[in-house]
Amino acid sequence: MKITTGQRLQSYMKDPLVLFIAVLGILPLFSSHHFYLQMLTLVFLFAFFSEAWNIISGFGKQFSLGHVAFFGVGAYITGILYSDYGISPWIGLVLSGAFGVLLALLIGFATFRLRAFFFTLSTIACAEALRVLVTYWRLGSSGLGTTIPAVNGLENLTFSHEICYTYIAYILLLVVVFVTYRITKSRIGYYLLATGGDEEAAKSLGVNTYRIKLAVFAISGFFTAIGGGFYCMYMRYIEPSMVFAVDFSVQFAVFAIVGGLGTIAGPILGSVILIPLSTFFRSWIGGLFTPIGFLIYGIILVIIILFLPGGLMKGISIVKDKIVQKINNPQE
Amino acid sequence: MLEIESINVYYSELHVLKDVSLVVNDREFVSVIGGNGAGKSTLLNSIGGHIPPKSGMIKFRDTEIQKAPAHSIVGMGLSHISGERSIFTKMSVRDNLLLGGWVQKDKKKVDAQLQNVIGMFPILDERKHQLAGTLSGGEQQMLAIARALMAEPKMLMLDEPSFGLAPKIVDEVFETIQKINESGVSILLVEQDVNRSLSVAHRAYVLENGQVVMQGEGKELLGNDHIKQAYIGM
Amino acid sequence: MEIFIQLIINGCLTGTTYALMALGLSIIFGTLGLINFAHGDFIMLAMYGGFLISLFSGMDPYLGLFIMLPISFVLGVGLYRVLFKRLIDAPEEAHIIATFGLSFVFQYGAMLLFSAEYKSVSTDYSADVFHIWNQYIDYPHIYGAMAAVILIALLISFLRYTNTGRAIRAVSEQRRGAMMIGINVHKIYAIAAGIGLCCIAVSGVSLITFESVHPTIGVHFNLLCWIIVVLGGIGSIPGTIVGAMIIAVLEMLVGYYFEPTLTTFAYFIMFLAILMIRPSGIFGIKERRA
Amino acid sequence: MKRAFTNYVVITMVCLFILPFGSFAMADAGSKTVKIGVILPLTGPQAPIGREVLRGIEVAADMVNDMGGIWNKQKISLVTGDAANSESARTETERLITVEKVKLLIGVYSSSLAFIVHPIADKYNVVFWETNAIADRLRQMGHENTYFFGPMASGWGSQAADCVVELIAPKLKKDPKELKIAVVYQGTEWGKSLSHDGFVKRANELGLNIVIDAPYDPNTMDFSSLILKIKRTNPDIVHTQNYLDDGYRLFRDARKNGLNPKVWIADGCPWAYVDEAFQKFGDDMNYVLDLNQVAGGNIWSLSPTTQSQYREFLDRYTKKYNVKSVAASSDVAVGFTSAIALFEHVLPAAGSLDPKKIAEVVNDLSLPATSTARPGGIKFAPQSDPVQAGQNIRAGVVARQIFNKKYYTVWPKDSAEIEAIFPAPPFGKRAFDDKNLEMLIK
Repeated sequence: MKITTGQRLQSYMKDPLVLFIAVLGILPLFSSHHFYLQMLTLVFLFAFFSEAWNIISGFGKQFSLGHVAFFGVGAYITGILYSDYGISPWIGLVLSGAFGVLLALLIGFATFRLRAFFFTLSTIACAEALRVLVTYWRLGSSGLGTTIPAVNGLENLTFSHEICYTYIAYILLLVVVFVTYRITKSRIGYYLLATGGDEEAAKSLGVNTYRIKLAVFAISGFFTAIGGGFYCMYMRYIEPSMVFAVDFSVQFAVFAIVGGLGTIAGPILGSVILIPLSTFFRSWIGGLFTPIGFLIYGIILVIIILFLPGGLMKGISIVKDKIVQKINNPQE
Repeated sequence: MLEIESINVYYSELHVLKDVSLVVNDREFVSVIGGNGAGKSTLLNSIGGHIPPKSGMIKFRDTEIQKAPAHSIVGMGLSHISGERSIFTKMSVRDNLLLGGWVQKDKKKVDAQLQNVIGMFPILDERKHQLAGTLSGGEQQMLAIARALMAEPKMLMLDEPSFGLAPKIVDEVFETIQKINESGVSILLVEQDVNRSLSVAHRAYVLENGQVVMQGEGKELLGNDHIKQAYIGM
Repeated sequence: MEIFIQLIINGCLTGTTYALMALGLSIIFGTLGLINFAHGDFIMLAMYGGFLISLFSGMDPYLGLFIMLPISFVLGVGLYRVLFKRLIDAPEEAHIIATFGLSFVFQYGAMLLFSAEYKSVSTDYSADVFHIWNQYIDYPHIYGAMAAVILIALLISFLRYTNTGRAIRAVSEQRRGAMMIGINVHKIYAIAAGIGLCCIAVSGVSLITFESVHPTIGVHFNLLCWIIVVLGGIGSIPGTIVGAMIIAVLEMLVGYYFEPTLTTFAYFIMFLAILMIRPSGIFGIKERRA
Repeated sequence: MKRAFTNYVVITMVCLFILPFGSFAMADAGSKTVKIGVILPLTGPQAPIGREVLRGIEVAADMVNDMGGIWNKQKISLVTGDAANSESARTETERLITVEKVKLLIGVYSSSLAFIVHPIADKYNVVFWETNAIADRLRQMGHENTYFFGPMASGWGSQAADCVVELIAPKLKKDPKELKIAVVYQGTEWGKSLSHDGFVKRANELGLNIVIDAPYDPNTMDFSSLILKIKRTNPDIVHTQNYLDDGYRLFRDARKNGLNPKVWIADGCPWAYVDEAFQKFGDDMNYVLDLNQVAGGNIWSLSPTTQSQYREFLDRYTKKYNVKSVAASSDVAVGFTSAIALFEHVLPAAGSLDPKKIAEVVNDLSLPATSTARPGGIKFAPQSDPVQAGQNIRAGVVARQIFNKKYYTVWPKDSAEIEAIFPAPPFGKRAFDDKNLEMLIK
């Protein structure tokens, strides 16, 4: 039986991803400086967020820029429970996830009827409204910012060595990649893709698109909130304007889109490339001319979007096709 | 007036028109018939400059237009009325008509042509200030035709003008098209209603799977057995 | 009662400022369908433009418009040719991320050019307050409102009574239909982008008479303008004005009668509520985009 | 199998190639230099002030280097890190410490960022010389090698309340308890700790009459509603805390809505951009009372060496950054005074960047108010102090009244340059002749 090129490509598309993630997993062991470890932690963490965002916004094409709402809520629940009530962050993380789900259902209920960009904008509005509300609430209580006491120990999710955080972030990433993979291979995944492709058509096929979107949004919110809780324990200090900044949502989106929207590897690739790049640009010139780096970063973003609409994954697959072609027909 | 020489048109990977050649002479009424997905609309879109052909040549009044952008083709005197009517529903009937004269830079000529066209379609005169979206289906089709006439075209391409209209109104539409043709404008008509379109056309082409399989005079094709079987259902 | 009237007056004046800010966005989004997340940064640049003109020539910023408007128009056309043209057919997320990148470029570019300091312009009327029946109205806002009214009147009559204006409306409704009557869509888009930037220039100039400018000021404007445009209904200039007024007056009333920290909260919630009832905004018509 | 291999190579190359990117970020400084890390927000919304502080530190380093450097003619070389937001604050601090191997950090100006940056410096046992983060809790986090050169929020706010009692009430010829005080501040960590936890708390202890305690959302474009709310209470004194643009808007809207308090206190506001404020408000800026940590105008009260040093700083600053006038932009001065105190009084005596040696020097440090252009003087609380560990306990604030683009210190009494003039006339009638001012100068 002849295997078509498409099938063959598909069959080994999976493999490099696995290897890629595995290589990422070993990298921390070879990092000479804590600085690199930390960068890797951020790479993993943001790949995780971006991946969680990608489930609903990439596969389901429900472009949310309000994911920071889950992030902030997760950070605050874990942070406040631990710092004010001494409840272990592990419990906090679970509760964060639960609240993430609840919040996703609430926001989804309110906004999923809106079409395309209106949905995006209303998710931002939700996140911003939450930021103001949390500020108001914290102003009335003990203090706006919440600091996490440093008591090292696994039960406190506080470690003296950076590598522990790096690997927790890595495990989070593995979990979300696995879940995403399972979703895409499940019936929900097919329905989701159909909904993202053409919602009316999906509806006419009897898919309850509303429920599918809600369910997937909840999964996405769940992970983002847990990540927010971890972020809080990692930074050890949170403030409403910090953890509810819409910039976070935009970053999740940027990594996924630059990497390749609606692919599993895309968000990982995006953050693997963009986080070190922006770190590099931040320290490149330094001093009063630091902005030059970001100027270039912005130009790079625009160029990638303009000339590589499918993101880097698309670029890789083009390069790969060319290589495959060369190998298949060396005489050409 | 219009000469098409073996054009090939693709929708990304899909080969829609294969070596299609077609001629419309001065003042001629030509119909293109064919089943769903035969590539009829694509043909018009390709001539109109919306989907440029990958190969082949399109010549309009001795100028090659296969690479010209859609808007310049209208300026040359070839107007296109698409199947979706594409009138501006949020603008008044009058604004729609005035915009039809966009390619005409002389304002006086536009006004004269407006009077002309309104004379042809008295119903539009009554509804001048109404939003185009509030017109009935037939009126909208009339507006689309009238708007195309505002550009004073030498040739008109129509894509399924009868689509979704009541039979009585379809008659009116066809009468109008014939009148336009008699006034000296060449017509290229794409139509599902094979019976009607063949009976009014001077000549006709039959398109199947993106290829011209038959051509001839309208009346002659109407008597063809293959056509009868495939399209008229007799 | 006096205070209530003062609040409404202030709300309306701020509302015209908001409307002015959102107008450019309304035109660019309404016509090109471009989701411009760098809109606030465009305003920031326009404010710097007004600042530079008054710095170097000592002119009133409003007079500087005679220089700025042509430049803005050309910039708009250029920006369309270089960037927007490639974006309009791309999916929405590409618009958002590309214009986000653009806002990076603008912000950090401005930071390099102008440092991060706050800059402002002083005019003869900066300090003047108009005092009538116990109500206070300041001149910079009055002039801003006048500029807004003139601009809106010009825009509406341009869109209604000129051929190019009609073509802009036509293109924004039915791109394909416009092509079929021989309109060069890209040319019209470029003109619309130019006009949008001109509106932004006017709003920037009007803002610089009573606001300080710094490189990251656009971030606040961006979301506000988007909320206004969507609340009013896309592509509808009256909608944009009404949306701006609603938000400004609401801010005033909530700030006074309720809680100054919750002003933005109030309008976000109202925005969501209105969208729940009217998913296309107040003046929005359910439309289908080709 | 060959094809799969190319895939692996492409992807892993990308990922391995990218990682070491950060390392060639900084040019390697020569061996004859003392590397000092500066971590400040240099991009993003806090950049306006972060960059000012950096300029001050740069001038301080230049001055030390031009005088021959420290320790055997070693030059100070500054390595900057950009703390634009929480992640970058963390990674950049980590980079400065682990990659650039700096042993001493100066920064970070914002309290919110300090909460993230200080623990990292502490983890690596690196000395952190904090220029101006004020939140009280920072002192109580148990970081042994963190020193706070600027004042602490609660102390700052309470000094403002003292100023009301000692300076303003007598000037207004009223019993302090009769004065109606409106308190407005940003709903941020900084605003809350300064105004609510500092000023209001102390004012309540003193029995002052706070008529309104109003935090606000700094993103508001128009503060008319808040101003009208304040106006209704008809306050004698308006105590404000704010950042730059909300500060300007608040003042603008007060003026436009006819709120005319007898005293407008700008407490901890970066009104230091006084040129900018006069550009906007003209003479109406006169009479504003600015409470801040830097003394700009009263250098005459300093020791001669400190005076000439400060003058040199002003001179260098205007030249280096091509600024027209300085008028003691207070954040540049904050950067400068903090850095020069470190370079002049701490490092030479310590002989190295060893935290223990620095701790010894800092503990013994006791300098009078005349030795620094900052109000107060220099003496640090021992690290065993539970509340103010590492705090410069002499750091204080001064009240300066603004007249015609200049600051004149009016409080505390012993460093006052002029007698304060209150009540302020209503807006529009605030023009003030320089001649009258000369008569006031003591």
